[in-house]
Amino acid sequence: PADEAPEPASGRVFAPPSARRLARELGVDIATVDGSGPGGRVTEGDVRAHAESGGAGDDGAGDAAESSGPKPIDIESTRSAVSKAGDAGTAGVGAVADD
Amino acid sequence: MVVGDISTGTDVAVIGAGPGGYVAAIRAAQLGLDTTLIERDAYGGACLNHGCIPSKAFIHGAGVAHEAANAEELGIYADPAVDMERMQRWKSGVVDRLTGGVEKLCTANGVNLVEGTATFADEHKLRVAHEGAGQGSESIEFEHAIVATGSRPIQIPGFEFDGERVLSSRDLLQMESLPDSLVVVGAGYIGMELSTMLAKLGTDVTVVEMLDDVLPGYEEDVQRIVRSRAEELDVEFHFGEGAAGWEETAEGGVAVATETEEGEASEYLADKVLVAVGRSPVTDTLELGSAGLEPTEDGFIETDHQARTDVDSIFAVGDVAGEPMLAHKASKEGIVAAEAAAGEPAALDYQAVPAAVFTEPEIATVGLTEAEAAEEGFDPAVGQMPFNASGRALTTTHTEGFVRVVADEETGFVLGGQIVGPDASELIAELVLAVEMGATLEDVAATIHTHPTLAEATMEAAENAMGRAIHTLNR
Amino acid sequence: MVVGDISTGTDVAVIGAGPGGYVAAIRAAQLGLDTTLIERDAYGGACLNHGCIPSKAFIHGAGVAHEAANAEELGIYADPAVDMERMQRWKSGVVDRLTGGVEKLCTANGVNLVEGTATFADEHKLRVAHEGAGQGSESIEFEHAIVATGSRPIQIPGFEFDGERVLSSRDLLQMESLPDSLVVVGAGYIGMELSTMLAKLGTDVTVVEMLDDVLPGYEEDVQRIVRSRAEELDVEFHFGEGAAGWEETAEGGVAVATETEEGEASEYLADKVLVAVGRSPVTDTLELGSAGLEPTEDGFIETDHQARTDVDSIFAVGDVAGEPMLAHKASKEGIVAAEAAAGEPAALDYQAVPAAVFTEPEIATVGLTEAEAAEEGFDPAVGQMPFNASGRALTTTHTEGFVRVVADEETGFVLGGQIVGPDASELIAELVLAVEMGATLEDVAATIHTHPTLAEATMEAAENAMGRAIHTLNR
Ligand SMILES: Cc1cc2nc3c(=O)[nH]c(=O)nc-3n(C[C@H](O)[C@H](O)[C@H](O)COP(=O)(O)OP(=O)(O)OC[C@H]3O[C@@H](n4cnc5c(N)ncnc54)[C@H](O)[C@@H]3O)c2cc1C
Ligand SMILES: Cc1cc2nc3c(=O)[nH]c(=O)nc-3n(C[C@H](O)[C@H](O)[C@H](O)COP(=O)(O)OP(=O)(O)OC[C@H]3O[C@@H](n4cnc5c(N)ncnc54)[C@H](O)[C@@H]3O)c2cc1C
Repeated sequence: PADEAPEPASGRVFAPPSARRLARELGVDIATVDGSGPGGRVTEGDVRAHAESGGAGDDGAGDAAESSGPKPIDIESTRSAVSKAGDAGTAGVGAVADD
Repeated sequence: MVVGDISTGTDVAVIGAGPGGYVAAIRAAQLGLDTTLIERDAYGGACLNHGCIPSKAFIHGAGVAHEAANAEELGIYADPAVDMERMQRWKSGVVDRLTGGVEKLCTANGVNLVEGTATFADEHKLRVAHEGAGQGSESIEFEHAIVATGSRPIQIPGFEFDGERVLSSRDLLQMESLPDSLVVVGAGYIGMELSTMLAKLGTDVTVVEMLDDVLPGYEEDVQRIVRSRAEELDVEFHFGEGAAGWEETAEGGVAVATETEEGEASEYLADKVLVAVGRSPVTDTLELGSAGLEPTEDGFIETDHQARTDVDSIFAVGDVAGEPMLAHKASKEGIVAAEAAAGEPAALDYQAVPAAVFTEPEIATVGLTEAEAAEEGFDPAVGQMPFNASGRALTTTHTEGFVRVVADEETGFVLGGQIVGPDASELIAELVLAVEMGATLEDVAATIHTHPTLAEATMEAAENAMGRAIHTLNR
Repeated sequence: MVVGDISTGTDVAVIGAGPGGYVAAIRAAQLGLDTTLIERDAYGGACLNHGCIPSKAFIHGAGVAHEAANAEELGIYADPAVDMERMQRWKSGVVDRLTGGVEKLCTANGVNLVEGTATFADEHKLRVAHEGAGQGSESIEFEHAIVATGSRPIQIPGFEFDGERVLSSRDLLQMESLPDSLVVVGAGYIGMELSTMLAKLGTDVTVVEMLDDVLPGYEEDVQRIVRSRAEELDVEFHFGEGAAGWEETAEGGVAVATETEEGEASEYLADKVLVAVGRSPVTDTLELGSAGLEPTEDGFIETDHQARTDVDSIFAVGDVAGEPMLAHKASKEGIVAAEAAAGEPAALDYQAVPAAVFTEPEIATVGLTEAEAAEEGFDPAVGQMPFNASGRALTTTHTEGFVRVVADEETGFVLGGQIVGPDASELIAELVLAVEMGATLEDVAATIHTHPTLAEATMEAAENAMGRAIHTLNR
């Protein structure tokens, strides 16, 4: 893409984790997004704008779409079979926080 | 718990309860997946039981004793006595508390816990063998499996671990008394952390390393600071020598034979020898082949940007999935694998994995060094602030080291940082966030840093890279 | 240096060489301005000579001795002896090194140094009186002046500082021996830092505070942790009592009389009394009126977003320019004033000024609390991680406290954070950067944090705010 923003030498995309996550959620290849931040940093807004302008699904999006979610399985869930003695309940914060 | 030859099913089966596996299991359960975590030994894996936590506990203890014993300059006179058996008991208490916590957190999140050794039957089925007589085995069918079987210490020929004379890091961290003297084979991060710790407690430490400096892979000025400090603690180094074998001495100690590449032989005497030459991934417990998987030449399981293996239903995370073999990398992969298994668009798209070495002083690094930045085509802008110009460092007497920030000259983006000095492991957090956020030097420099703190050095280093530091001279 | 009744000219005259003034002077000189820094006492101001640095040096020293003396749990047995005179000498060495460094940095950057007391003649002219016989005075004409005259301890009626029985923080930090017992008037951050430090060194400390808890302005759970810990160190608190007067006892100590609002009287005996009830800005050295300026009712000089006063040619920075009276706020204002004087578009446009209190445990805060966020119209998402669930904290035995992150529910933006616990002053740096960068909870949570570190608690707190923490239970 012919973006005016300086292309980082390594082709690396500079964007905060939240923008990267949003790109994945929207199926946008973040490498194709024009960054409006300093130095061409890609913001969440840039990702959203790119998606709205029809830029979704360039690539990379496929991974997310294809990745198999939990499918029903036909054998009985282990949940019932496995003892849950001492389960949950013990609130209080955290691993070792109950004292 | 289910015993006998029963078959059950689960959405996600996680194999191994180290920081890769237990984190994956908790996240998977949080995402509503029926999750089963199988561990054959101890919750928390190598990290909580034989690695990160016990080593840092002893390093802290050794630090307290050593600091007090060396504070005459401050007008503090102390001659601490150390009861190793008691320190060991304290360490075990810490470990028990954390591993107990892991178990509780798993249960509280609804993870099914199964004790035993898991092996693959096929791409959707595990067999779990329970130890002990009459415990039998069970089969678990899974939609997804996450392999998190970790790593174990590498043994070198002639140095089989016996827990008596030839110790692994695991053996050493279980010592009930201090050895008077120790030969350490390997000056990597585990060897250096343990050597420094023992030297502070009074053990005579001799380090033998095949390469020509400590901590291979770190920059020279970083290596130098840690090596010099260890030497000041009377650690003796022999570089360019490989451990060739050992013999028991008449006194019941060890005589460790070494050899240079040119064949020059030397011998070092000590009570015991610690072999810390690296760790190798654990795949031999798994019968990977039954699932259609095969480790790489290096023994790792290959994975993609979602920590997924070549077999769609199986993920691999942590030490078994490749370098860097670090607990926080394992946990990150565990989270991504769990989210991917739940159908979320997760990815290992972080910019950098930080690493810390708990020597004296500590080292912590993230992202690119100056040389790496140049290699990747950046024009590196580098700034540095030595701790001996830091007010906070001076008030603690710990003034060795520096903060270095590496950025891209054109855009100002922070690409990485190297910190050697007090609390480096904590200070790196700010730079990791900077790297992840795509922060610029200006962002770091303009952020107000509390006075007096060591963290100010990070701001100064950024300013220095921009030619406008206040507390150091700019070139 | 120019002495006698000579008149010279300079682009920027900076009055006062504390962290506000010396930083302003260095930056102004870096920007090519002819810069003159006038100081009547000591380079480094209150911070380096009588404040931040000496207090933190003693706090560190006290910490080393106390930690070693209380490490039986770790198997460390020590009974440190403390030589206060020697600790004092060490502290002075640290201070000298830093103040010498400030002087050198000024000179190296080309700042003209003038010793003396500056007063305004008019909006473009200062008179500098040199102390000592035959030193005369000089006039300095300036394009811009930056006032950085700082603050001094507040005296309360009946408690004039005499350096013998009635001490200011400055007096206390010059002690050559430890008082056996001390009454501390005021439980603000200076009073609490010094009380904790002295209690660790073995002084019997009694704190008298008019309000009903320590550290007014901090949240209740933060106050509680620090108060309880001080009580464990045997600090005795009397809240709701004001210091009414004192008398010398027969033994040469003090009897401090207090009164509640209801008129109930009490008396506390000790060797000495420290009055730490706040600091007031120093403007009376300046003849501000000659420049057409007047302090506010609170005694501060009012400034705008560039630290500029009502008189265009004059800036004011640091303690004299208003709350928070903190060194790093002073330095930030100094930099902005210098850049503005050089015609740069600088502004005090930071989001937040962090603050740290070096008690046990430490406190550090930045940005908004939950209540403040709600007041400002945000819907606060709050997450917390207690240090007693942190592996790193457990390996150091310091498990009191927590990291709390406050964010906006809708956008996820991190608005602030409160940390109570070990190394809080360092840990806050990451959250300050997060607040400045407009980072979201997701950004902090997704950033890999080194294991095992205290900084992981910040990540956990962010995850907790998002309902997906691993090591704490999510509500
Ligand atoms: C001395 C030392 C110090 C260290 N210090 C640090 C440090 O400071 N910071 C850091 O980040 N890292 C540190 N590490 C490295 C860290 O311990 C590892 O990176 C981390 O433990 C890897 O986690 P993991 O989940 O991949 O594997 P592991 O923690 O190794 O856990 C794997 C688990 O799988 C179980 N298992 C294996 N096979 C099977 C099977 N077939 N069925 C059931 N269970 C099985 C094992 O019993 C084990 O509990 C240190 C290591 C050592 C040895
Ligand atoms: C015990 C104690 C502990 C503290 N701890 C901390 C801490 O941990 N962190 C923190 O951020 N802050 C701390 N502070 C506060 C900190 O010291 C001040 O916020 C800081 O020093 C303010 O800097 P400044 O430049 O505004 O003024 P100052 O540092 O007060 O400097 C003002 C200078 O101006 C000089 N001066 C005054 N009038 C004239 C004149 N007419 N002509 C010439 N020179 C003049 C004075 O001699 C002085 O050197 C502490 C303070 C105290 C007392």
